[in-house]
Amino acid sequence: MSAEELLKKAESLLSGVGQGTTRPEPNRLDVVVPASDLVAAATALRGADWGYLSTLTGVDLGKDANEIEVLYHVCERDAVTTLRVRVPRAGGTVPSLHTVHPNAMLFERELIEMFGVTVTGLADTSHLFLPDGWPEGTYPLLKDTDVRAAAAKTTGSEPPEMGRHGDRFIVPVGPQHPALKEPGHFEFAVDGERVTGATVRLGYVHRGIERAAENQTYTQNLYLTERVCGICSHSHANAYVNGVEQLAKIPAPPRAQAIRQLVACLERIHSHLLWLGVAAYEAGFDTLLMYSWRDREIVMDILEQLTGNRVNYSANILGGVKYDVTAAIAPVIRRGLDKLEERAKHYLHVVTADTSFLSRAQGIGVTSKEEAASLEMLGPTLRAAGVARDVRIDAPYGSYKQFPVTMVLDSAGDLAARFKVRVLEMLESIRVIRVILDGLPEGTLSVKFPRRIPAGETISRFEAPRGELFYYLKSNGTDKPERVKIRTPTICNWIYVLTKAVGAQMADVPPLLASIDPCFSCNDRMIVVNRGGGDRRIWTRENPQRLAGAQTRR
Amino acid sequence: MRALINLLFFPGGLFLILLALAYEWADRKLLARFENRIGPRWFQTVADIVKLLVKEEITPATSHPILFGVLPVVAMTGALTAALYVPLLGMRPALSFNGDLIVTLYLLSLLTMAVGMAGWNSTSRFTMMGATRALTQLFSYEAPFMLALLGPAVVAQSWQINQIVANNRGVWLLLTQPFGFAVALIGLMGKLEMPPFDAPKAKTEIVAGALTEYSGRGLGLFHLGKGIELVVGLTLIAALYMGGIANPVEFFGKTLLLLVVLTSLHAILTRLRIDQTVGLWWRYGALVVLLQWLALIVWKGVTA
Amino acid sequence: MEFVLYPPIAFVVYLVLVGVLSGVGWALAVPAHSHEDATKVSPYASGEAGETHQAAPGYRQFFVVALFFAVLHLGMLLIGSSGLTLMTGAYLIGLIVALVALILG
Amino acid sequence: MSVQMSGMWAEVLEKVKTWARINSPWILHYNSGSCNGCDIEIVATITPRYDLERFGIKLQGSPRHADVLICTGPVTLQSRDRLKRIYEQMPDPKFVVAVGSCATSSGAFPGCYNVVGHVDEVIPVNAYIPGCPPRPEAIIDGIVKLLTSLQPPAPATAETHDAQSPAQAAAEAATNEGESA
Repeated sequence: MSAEELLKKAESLLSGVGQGTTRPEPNRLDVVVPASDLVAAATALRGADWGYLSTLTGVDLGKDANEIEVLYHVCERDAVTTLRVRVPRAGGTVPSLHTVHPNAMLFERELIEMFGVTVTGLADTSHLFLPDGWPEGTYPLLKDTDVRAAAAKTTGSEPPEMGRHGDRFIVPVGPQHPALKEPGHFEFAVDGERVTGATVRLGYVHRGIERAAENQTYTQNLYLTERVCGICSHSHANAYVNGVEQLAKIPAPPRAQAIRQLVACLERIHSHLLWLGVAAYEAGFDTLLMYSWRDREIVMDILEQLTGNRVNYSANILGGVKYDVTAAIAPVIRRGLDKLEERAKHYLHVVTADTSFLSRAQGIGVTSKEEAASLEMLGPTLRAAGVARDVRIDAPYGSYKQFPVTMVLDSAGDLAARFKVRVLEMLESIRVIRVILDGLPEGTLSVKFPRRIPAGETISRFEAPRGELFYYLKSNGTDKPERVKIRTPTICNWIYVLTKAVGAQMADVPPLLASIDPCFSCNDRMIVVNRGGGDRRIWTRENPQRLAGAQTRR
Repeated sequence: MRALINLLFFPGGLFLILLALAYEWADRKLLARFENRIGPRWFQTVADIVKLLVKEEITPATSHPILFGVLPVVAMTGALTAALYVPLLGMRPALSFNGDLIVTLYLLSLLTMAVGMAGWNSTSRFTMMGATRALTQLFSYEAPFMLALLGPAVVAQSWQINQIVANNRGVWLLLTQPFGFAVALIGLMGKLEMPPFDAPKAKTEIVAGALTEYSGRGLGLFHLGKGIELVVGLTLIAALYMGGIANPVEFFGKTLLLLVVLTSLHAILTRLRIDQTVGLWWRYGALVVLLQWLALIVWKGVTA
Repeated sequence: MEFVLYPPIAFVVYLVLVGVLSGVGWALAVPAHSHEDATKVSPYASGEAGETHQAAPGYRQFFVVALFFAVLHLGMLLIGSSGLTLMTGAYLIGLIVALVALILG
Repeated sequence: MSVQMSGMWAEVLEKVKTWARINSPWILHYNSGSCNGCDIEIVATITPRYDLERFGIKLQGSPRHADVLICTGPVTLQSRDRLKRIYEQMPDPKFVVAVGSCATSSGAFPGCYNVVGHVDEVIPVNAYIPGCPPRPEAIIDGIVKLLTSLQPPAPATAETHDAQSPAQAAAEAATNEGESA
């Protein structure tokens, strides 16, 4: 089914509900929907199994229009349907969609605290991003809010009084913990060794990048988006650059696109090797951490020779690439790749055959295909459960049409399968890099790029090592973007991890947390999933909703 | 006067602390080499202990101050006393009497008890879980470990270490009772909480287990106690199972060989969950040792 | 002076010695002025404010293991003391059967 | 109450204390809002190629066990109090190293509202390591510089002490001190 047919199908599904449909781009369909019909529209799409809710973007249309536009992006392979709902700036209300899409709960919480739109039917509306002491009633992403004053007024951020857990035995895995490279606060209610309740409070790494991006020029934003996350910095920069080039309708030259894909594959290798070590360390297998990080130095050396820096290698500029793959570097890369391939094969053997490792990885956090699809997870965790969803193959951008990537799938859906999928993806990336090096197109490295970008809006989807990265960019003709929305892959996997943590052994929770390769600095969300009863229920789609609905207010 | 010297310097206090630090350094260096790292310098463990001794000790508000201070002292004392009755480096133990094998083992368990008590003493959730896990693991490996060590004792019809060693001179009980040796070795790993049995102090789950709240002196004394326990355990197994005491150098070589086996197991295995370790002891540890005893009796019956 | 090496007395002597070592550490250490600093002595809960009231993790698994320990420990002491006679053989088989029952139970 | 002893004796003990603190600094890592570029470089310093254990540096989990706090990130508002609490809970002679240009001067996020800026606004910092992210060699160099700054300024450094092997001297001092106290 090509994008055209998919959009036609979506249009027919939404014919009864929408007030007007437009086609701003070949693969996008916009449908204006009144707030009252939103749930009906979403159920119509979800009923026909048309795609998953990728994210929800709020856009402040400014003081004169006195309106906020809320966009619900539903993606199916390479087609994107956006449901546009306009609500008045003060006191706008939108119905909650978390009964249809479980992840909507998080996106709506972000909408509430950033724009002040009230969402009816959502149980827990406490802060997702902002610190505990943030002054009430100030919404950072509204254009006229004085965020500096609000930040200054933020008092000490202490959770409410002690003993809020009663006599339940709560193990805090707080911002400073050997299991977490980055700050996040988890609380596991534990009975003996079994976890009966799990809550997560993130927001420790929220820096307010989306607001800062609105008053910096496009080139300055490039360096800001690279530092959203240190491990997948190239993915963020690449997604941002793809979006801006789509807005300006100036594609980068083919050689630049190929080099970008090459650096993206190198980043995938270094990110997966890093994850392999950290996940094994969480399960207590320190030797694998030492070995995989020793071999990761090979990729870091290649990246350093190619782009000059080990981490945050900023290979992209608007309209092209900074560095060239010269005849001198290519053989160095090939030699490094041969060594890496041999090591990756060894790790594949370790991950699939080492008995002591498998005793801690097999059968942990098993996810069925339907469960993964219904929870709308993303990335290798999803592919390990058998759902074939990968933006590089579904909606190829840049040079992925020229150098296609084959998808790696597994059906077991447990921890061991995720290890296997990521190591196989490493081998796949090595193969793609060799193909790129052989067929590197000639041509210039970059194109002249105007300072001012014509008004418009676009969506740029990119497959980061952790899953689909979603950028929504809106320009207003000046050299500063009107709105930059970043939705990172880890947020869609949080509900899954917490529902799987409830009922697992305490010792299995850190490897489970590591199995989705969380990148807190990417997303910073809070979810409360608390199932006191701890009874084993047969898993169906409405479980996450009932589960998500039964949170306790903190 | 000789007894005082025994107690204070030679096989007792100072010599034993240095020996424990040497063994601990060997263990850390070996593990680092397995992970192809360079590993710590030779005086590293001494520097660690001295630094811990001179560091400020914080007594957490929610724990009983006296108990908080006394427990590390009791733990190290248990380990030190246990070392008196064990032939360190193949030399004659300070004192030997009938039944000193059992006394040594109980004194070593005293150390784990002290760690457990220390865990329950403060309200931090990590120490509570660490203490529960430590004691669960203690109860699960203690009995099979003792059974395994009693194997050679029964063959030599006595419970006195140097008599057992004398009777079994020459014959390597490792060959005649392989299962007993294996269970004893794995039991020693369980006692020392070396990975894969380090669930009680699992770094990524409960930070440092029962010792999370300890800083400075308390931590140093617990650390030393663990080191001495390593020395005593290695010496015991080497004496009973590997053909007794010939001369100090050869005996030291045997204990180092055992240490290499322990550290290599440490490097290649993943940490087991606490229910897996207990399961391991229930299903395999205890039964294997009992079956081996049965074989001993049948073999004794046949030859006698 | 032989009696000094007997276990209980040696234990007490060492208790005093290690106490002195701990005292030395206390004397040499940085003077602890931690009493007047509330957060310094507050329990560590990986960054968050620690709990101040006692709560116990479930001990169910712990009791089962303790039962197993008692059964086996008693058996071990009995076998250890009696020589390798047929009588102990019979006792051993009984113990093994009990153990298997416990495991399957 | 520190024990008053004759001059020479106190000086030897002081040297032993500094020698021990320099040779076994245990570090605690806290990420107060960094993009985790610096954090993966800190973890990289522990892996085989850079291996901090050669200097006796061990990554510890609990602040109670740590001497040096390595802090990365521009201290977001939410993690400001947690950082202060972690710093307070560390036992004395403690030091702080701010790693990365975010920790030293709010790096790439000056315009962001939810960011305090640099670490020394929250806790006193002893050493700064600039870089976005600093290379593992730079982090090691920063820690080594911090350690050498602990050395007493007097020219008679620990070498004179090494003639008598430190292991013997240290243990001797500790036990003899027990005797004479």
